[in-house]
Amino acid sequence: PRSIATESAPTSSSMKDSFSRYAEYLNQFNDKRERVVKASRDITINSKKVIFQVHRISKNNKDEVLQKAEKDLSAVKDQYIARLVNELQGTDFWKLRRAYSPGVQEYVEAATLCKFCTSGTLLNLEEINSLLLPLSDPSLEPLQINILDYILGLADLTGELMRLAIGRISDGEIEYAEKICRFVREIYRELTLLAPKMDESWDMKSKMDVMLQSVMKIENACFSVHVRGSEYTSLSGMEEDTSYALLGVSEFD
Amino acid sequence: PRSIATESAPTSSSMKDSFSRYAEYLNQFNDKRERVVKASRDITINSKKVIFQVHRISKNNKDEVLQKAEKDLSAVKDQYIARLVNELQGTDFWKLRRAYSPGVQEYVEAATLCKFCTSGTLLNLEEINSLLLPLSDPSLEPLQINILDYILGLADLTGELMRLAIGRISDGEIEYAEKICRFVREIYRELTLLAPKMDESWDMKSKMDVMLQSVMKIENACFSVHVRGSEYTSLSGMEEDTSYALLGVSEFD
Amino acid sequence: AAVEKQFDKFRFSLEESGNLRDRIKAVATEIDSTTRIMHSILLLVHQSRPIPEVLEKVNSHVDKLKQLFSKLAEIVGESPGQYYRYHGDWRSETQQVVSLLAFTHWLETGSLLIHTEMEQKLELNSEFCLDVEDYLTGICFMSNELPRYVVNQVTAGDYDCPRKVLKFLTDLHASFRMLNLRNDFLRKKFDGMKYDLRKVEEVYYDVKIRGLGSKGVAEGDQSVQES
Amino acid sequence: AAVEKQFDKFRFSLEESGNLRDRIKAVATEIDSTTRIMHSILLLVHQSRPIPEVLEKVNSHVDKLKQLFSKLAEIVGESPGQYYRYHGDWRSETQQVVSLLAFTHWLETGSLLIHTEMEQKLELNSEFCLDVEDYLTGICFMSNELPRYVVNQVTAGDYDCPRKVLKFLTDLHASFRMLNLRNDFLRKKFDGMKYDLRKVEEVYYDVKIRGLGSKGVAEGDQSVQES
Amino acid sequence: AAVEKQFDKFRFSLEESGNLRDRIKAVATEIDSTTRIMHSILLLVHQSRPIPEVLEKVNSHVDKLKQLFSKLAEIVGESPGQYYRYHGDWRSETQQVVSLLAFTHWLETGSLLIHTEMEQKLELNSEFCLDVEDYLTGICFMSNELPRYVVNQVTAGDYDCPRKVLKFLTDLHASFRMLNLRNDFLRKKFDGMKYDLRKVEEVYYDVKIRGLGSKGVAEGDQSVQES
Amino acid sequence: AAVEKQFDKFRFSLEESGNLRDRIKAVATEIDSTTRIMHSILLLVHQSRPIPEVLEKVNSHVDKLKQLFSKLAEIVGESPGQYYRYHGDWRSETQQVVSLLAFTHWLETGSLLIHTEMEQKLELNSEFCLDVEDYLTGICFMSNELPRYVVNQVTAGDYDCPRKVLKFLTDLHASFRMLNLRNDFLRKKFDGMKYDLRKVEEVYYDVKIRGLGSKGVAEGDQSVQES
Amino acid sequence: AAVEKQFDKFRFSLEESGNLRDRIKAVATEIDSTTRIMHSILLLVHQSRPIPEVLEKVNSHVDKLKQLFSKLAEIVGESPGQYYRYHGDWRSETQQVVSLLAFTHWLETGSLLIHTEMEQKLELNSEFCLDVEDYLTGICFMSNELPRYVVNQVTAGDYDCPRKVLKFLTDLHASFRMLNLRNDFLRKKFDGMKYDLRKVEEVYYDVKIRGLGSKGVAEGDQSVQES
Amino acid sequence: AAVEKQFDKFRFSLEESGNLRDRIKAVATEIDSTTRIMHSILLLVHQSRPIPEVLEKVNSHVDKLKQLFSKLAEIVGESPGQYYRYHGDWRSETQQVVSLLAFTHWLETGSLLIHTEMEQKLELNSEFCLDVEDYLTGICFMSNELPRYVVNQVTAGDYDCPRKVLKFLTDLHASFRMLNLRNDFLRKKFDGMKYDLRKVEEVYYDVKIRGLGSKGVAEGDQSVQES
Ligand SMILES: [Mn+2]
Ligand SMILES: [Mn+2]
Repeated sequence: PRSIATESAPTSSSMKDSFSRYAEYLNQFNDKRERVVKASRDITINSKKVIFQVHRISKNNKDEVLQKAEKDLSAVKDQYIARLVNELQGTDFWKLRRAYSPGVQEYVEAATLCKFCTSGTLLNLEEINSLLLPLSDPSLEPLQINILDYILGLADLTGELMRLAIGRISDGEIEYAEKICRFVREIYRELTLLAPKMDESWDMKSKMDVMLQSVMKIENACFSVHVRGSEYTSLSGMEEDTSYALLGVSEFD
Repeated sequence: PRSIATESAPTSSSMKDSFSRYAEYLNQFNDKRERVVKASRDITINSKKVIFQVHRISKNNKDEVLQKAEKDLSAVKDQYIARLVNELQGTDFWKLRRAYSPGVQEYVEAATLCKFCTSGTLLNLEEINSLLLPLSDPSLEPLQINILDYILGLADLTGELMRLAIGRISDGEIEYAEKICRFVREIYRELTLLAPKMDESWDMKSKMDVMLQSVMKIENACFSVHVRGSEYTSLSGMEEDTSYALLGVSEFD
Repeated sequence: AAVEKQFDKFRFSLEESGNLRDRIKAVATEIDSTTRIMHSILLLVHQSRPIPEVLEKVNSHVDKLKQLFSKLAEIVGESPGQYYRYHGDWRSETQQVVSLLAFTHWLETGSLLIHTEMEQKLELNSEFCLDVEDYLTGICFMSNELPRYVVNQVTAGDYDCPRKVLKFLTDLHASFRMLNLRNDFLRKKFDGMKYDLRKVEEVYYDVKIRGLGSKGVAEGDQSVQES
Repeated sequence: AAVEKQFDKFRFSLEESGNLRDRIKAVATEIDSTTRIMHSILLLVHQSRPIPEVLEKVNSHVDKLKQLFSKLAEIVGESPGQYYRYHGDWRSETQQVVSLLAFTHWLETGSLLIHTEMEQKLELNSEFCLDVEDYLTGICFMSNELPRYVVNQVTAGDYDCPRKVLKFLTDLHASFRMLNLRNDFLRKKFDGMKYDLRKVEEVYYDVKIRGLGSKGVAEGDQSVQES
Repeated sequence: AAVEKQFDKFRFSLEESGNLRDRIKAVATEIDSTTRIMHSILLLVHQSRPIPEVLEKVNSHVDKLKQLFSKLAEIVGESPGQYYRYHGDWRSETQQVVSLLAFTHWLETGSLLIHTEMEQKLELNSEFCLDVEDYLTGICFMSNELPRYVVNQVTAGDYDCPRKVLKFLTDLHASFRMLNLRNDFLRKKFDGMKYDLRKVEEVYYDVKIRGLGSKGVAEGDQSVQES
Repeated sequence: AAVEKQFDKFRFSLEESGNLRDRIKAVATEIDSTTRIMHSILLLVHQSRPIPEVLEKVNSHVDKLKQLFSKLAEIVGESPGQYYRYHGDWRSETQQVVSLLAFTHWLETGSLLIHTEMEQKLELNSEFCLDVEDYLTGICFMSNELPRYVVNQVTAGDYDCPRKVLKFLTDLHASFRMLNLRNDFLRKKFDGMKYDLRKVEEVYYDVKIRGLGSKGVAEGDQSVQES
Repeated sequence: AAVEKQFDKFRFSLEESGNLRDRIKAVATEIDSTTRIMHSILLLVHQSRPIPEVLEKVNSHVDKLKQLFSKLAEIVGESPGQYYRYHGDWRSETQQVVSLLAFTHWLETGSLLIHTEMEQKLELNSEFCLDVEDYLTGICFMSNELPRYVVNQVTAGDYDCPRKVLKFLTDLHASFRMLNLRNDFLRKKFDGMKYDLRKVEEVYYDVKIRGLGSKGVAEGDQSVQES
Repeated sequence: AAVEKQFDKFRFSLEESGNLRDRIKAVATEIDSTTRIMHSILLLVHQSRPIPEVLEKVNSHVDKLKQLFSKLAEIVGESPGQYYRYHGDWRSETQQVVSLLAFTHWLETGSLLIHTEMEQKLELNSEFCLDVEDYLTGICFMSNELPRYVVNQVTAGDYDCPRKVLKFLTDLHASFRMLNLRNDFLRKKFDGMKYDLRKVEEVYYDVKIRGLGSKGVAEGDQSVQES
């Protein structure tokens, strides 16, 4: 360590110098945090709009609705996630995580919902992250969504899938609902093993409870369709598949 | 009421029309709320900076420090409050109050703190509002801070005045501290009568508790200075005023 | 003294708005009483009382509601531009009113009473309007009554009811899906509508598989009352 | 199967970071033990033990700290770019370290050990640095020790101590005031520093009015140890 | 001395009311035990045990209840005019008693055990009466048992039960609606009755749509036990 | 019909007690306003306003309180034997009144206003008495005011105040300790009195150790106002 | 010196019990991991995977549990008579184990795995036994799984399942009712069982009223797996 | 039948342990009463009553405590090896006892009553011992009394007291620091001791700087009572 000044003035001024550096650092950092929070809020509100768009799906307009949803989703990425990437440029991603985590989680929710609806599969973390690569300056470390935000987003996804399943049953798409049921059960089952290992597991714990409620809501809806269908089968001797078709409201469309 | 269509299609499409109007309304309104929240956050962070600037006051730099604080404060008004005004243009001020209230309260806190330091008086709601008038388009109703936000800001002011008082005592400015003590006591006393009449009084109730703590912290500090001063007086027979002077750290400055 | 004067003024102003609020609350309580009576009457449709009779009784209270809203508008009007300051004080009562009037209207006509019609029915104006979110929430409340209505109608032998309600509710649900809601009270209520729709479908299905639906009746959208 | 594979990978990765965290916590616990011992030794200055002796004992543990931080850096380094993911796990321990080393340094030299010097002392580097807010919090903790130190020094007859501490704390406080803090933990701690300053002033005043201060001593900024 | 005397008096008075309260609580605990046993017996109706047998067993405990309430009345009577001071200590137990006795009575007669009859059954008097809100709360609790009862009766093949219960519950619900309930707890419990009604309506619907109900039975108001 | 009659009776009775409660609450609100004004006057003693002047102003509101309590007694008297049914509705307001009057009395005389005196002051009677636990809670609230009072009196130069307050509070605390408090709320408030006592002891210590107390004054129990 | 010696002893003893506790917690964590894996396997029964296959997978982890409990017993055995000192550290994990094994056993045999059997299954002994309240709590947790199981089995076409589960749960509930549960946590969990029972009754009702149940099957108590 | 037998056994066993617990709680309540009386007496030392007189009065209740602990030991002994099962039921009462006896002993001798002496004083044995953490917590509670004692002693003119207490507390604090406290409650209480120490240091400082301490007294370890 450098020798300590024995006179009062210099020491005190070196302290002042140091503190003005700290001050500058804190100012810049806090300003950046504010900008990141704002970017995150924008991502949230626009991802929510994508989710609502997906819920506009019905038996006969799937392609059209999902196309728009996908378009909106890439707009969220190109416009708002890009701004987040830009703000975070060169900062430690983990340090500001709390500032952008809500937005990223909501984006994961929207992106995985779209993907499930278009292909019936789970959008992987790798896939979602590879889409973000082009947004970053190639010379810098790119922003990648971390496992935790991805999993937390996935946990919220179940709620949206539950809404979707109830809607699909109303539209007579029983098999679609059953597909959702299997998918959500699988996610729930996998997450029961991950939940206790999350960095802050208390948060995830309450999400798990909500998720189980969602799974059971879908199961109860499927049960209800099934017992009615079975009754009809036993009443009329018809094939089950045919009886399900009656549940649709196709005649009104 | 107009006659109801007896056919299905028109009724249903009139419903759809209405709902697309509701959808548009909700979209616009929610977007506006987002922009207002952002403006409010900017006001908050910059008002806080003004408050920190005021706390940089010491015995010998008052004018300089306060001049900068006042300059920064008008910058907050001209830049950030102006943006809020602009966003709110034509909206119901009360409907979005929750979105901008935190920022406005913090601004009140900063503005009243500056005013007390420069003139020792309370910045009135009328005074603060008259400063905002020029920001609005003359053809529209101007944004005026409401009583509730003003009072809530005032309640927080006491905490800052407490910090100021402790600092002033350290600087040997006992009379300044006593002035703060009288001022804060007066505000507290007046607010005890207003608190139960506030629109949401539960919020104010907890602020009153914090405020009483602040008042007592100042009183305890004044007590402590006084008993020490009295002891000195009784030890040396000196005048009280002279003895207080010893408390300053002027010799180091 | 300047400080005292300022605070005296505040006290006066807060007292004044406190009084305003008390008067608003008194009217809101009256609205609540009136809607409770109307609701009590409307509940008779679940017991298969003739709908025209029920509607007549319910409608006889609408004038009272108009008066109360006019009173409310007058009080709130004393303090211009502060509609939303006091909004919370009549909010849930208004949602109940919306729910009742929309249900009554649907029983009469089989169609949805839209926002502007509702404002007209209550004789509101641009000064004292009907908040759109309150309207939408009230409509969700109305939807909650429909499954019970369908169940009881079928029990009473009206097998055509499920089809009509299902059509109406399907359209309503589709319309609601056009909205972008926040994660708030209204979204929760809208989620509830999905379950109402499901329940009505199930009843429709029950009726259909037993061949109980009126097949001879033309597919026109007759008002509920006519049936 | 794709889903399963993905989740298997997650499980693996979370288990890995869980293990990392366990290892970090183990080191943090060791840092805590070491600082407890160092603190125990430092507390002897309140009992008027000769400062050089105390300092020597305390300093003999600094190497241990260096090793522990190097170990920490190594572990955290296994997972590049995730310093702040695990930061919470060594945060409060590090603040204690800062507090102790800054107090020790002040006892030795009478001046503040600044951030870069602290990093040098602990042999940290740009990969595993010392968070500025942790540094500042640690400095506030150090300030909390000073009133007690001054009281006990005066009790033990060292009447010159208050003046020195007062000078130091006044400068430190003035420096802190340059910072714009949020309404957070650090601001609260900084508020506490105001009370430390007040307390030291009072002791200074007590000594001064009784004419106990060493007037003959030149006004130079001798290190505390020298006195 | 006046102060001392006063505190002596306070000590005496607090001791006394503390003892009273302890004795009340002991009786309330006994009431609780008795109602638990009675409830256990009553639950057998859900398992299709013959109702007369169940009722006989339940009724054999009513004398015990009478004794306990007489004991309670005696204790509370020691401190006249303070019924409501200690009311909270036997409140929820009494509501359970009301619920049980009303359910038993309904099983016996198909009708509601009214407030004065309940007081007679428990041999209460004007000194120690049955609080009206407690009576009403107990009735709400009884209503909560009915959906389960109906479901299990239908499962056991009694298809006439839903109709009877629906009639009873519809009337009860309508009676309650007339009351302006300010007691929040009671109001909430009453809100629950709506769900009981809805559930019973749905069961009735299920039975009716499948043509399972007894069509030949005259519409007289037969008691439940008779069926 | 019996059921209908009963519910008619209930409606009437619930309406009646609801109205009673509304009227009680209106008076309680007025009591609250009056005590708030009195409290804000009493706060002036912390600003060293001459005590006789402050007391005069405060006492000018006591008549208002008497009237309000007489009104309360009248309302509650309409429903004999049900004092404790509605007790919760004026409870906390009464505790505030006790606190204020006891503090005022202590400023005047230096002694505790005992329970019977308090009842006389408010012109209560055996029909509408002052609940002992409310009295005791109010006294605890008064005790909370004393540390602040002592601190500010000393700052204003009255060095004799701490001794008097300490004597008063020590005796009061000792009296309370004799009681076996089962009321949890009261017990908690009494626990707080320990901190008041400690704070006053410390202020007394601060004054005493600096030789500031009035040494010449005889040890008589002079009233506070006289000093 | 006596004091020093005492604190040395304390340090040693606290260190020792701290280590014991750490080792217990490590084993409890392992038990938790194992039960989580078992639970995630058992969840497959809701997806209509063949029960024997699921059971085989689950049962393959029972040996691991035995080993862990034997390890736990060994550690706790080092400190005789202090089972209940550390009980809290493995309590909730054990309740999970009970729940899982009881559910597995019920799937295999259709009957309740009683306390002594559970102890045998885990190879516990009188030194390290299974606390009765933990056993009961675990059984309550198992009951919570049943409604979901019944719903999904019916959806998969097994219409006989509700009857069996209802019988099992009714008996279990009746057995529990006989206990006087003072443990608040357990009592609350048991209250939850009422809702499980109600839900299963409703599922049974849904199946029965639609004539879906197996009418031809004899009423014998076949194990669940056999069906 | 196995299930039935099991639940019969459970009922018996839960009943039994419930009764045990009730009896334990009754004794714990008596211990609490006794310590309250003793504490009341001990508080007189703050009012400068002659210490020997106070000690005599306090000690006259120790026999009662012995009897109560012997009773407790007897009850707990009925259920061997389950000391820690019921430990929570007498825990906080015992900590109070420790605090009182340790304070009394310190007043008598100026030294710490060590753990084994405490067990002897209460005539405990290896079957029913004094839990080490309870002992340590009680000692922390005693420490909380010391600042108040010092303040009041100085006020009463005993200027030598701070030095003695400071020495005692410094040693006690140093001893505690050596322990690795994992019990969160205890750790928190120990953190509080730091403030007691600081307060006593400040009083000692106040006395010292004013030259009030007894300079002539030899540095021997006189008991407090002797002074
Ligand atoms: Mn969502
Ligand atoms: Mn602030």
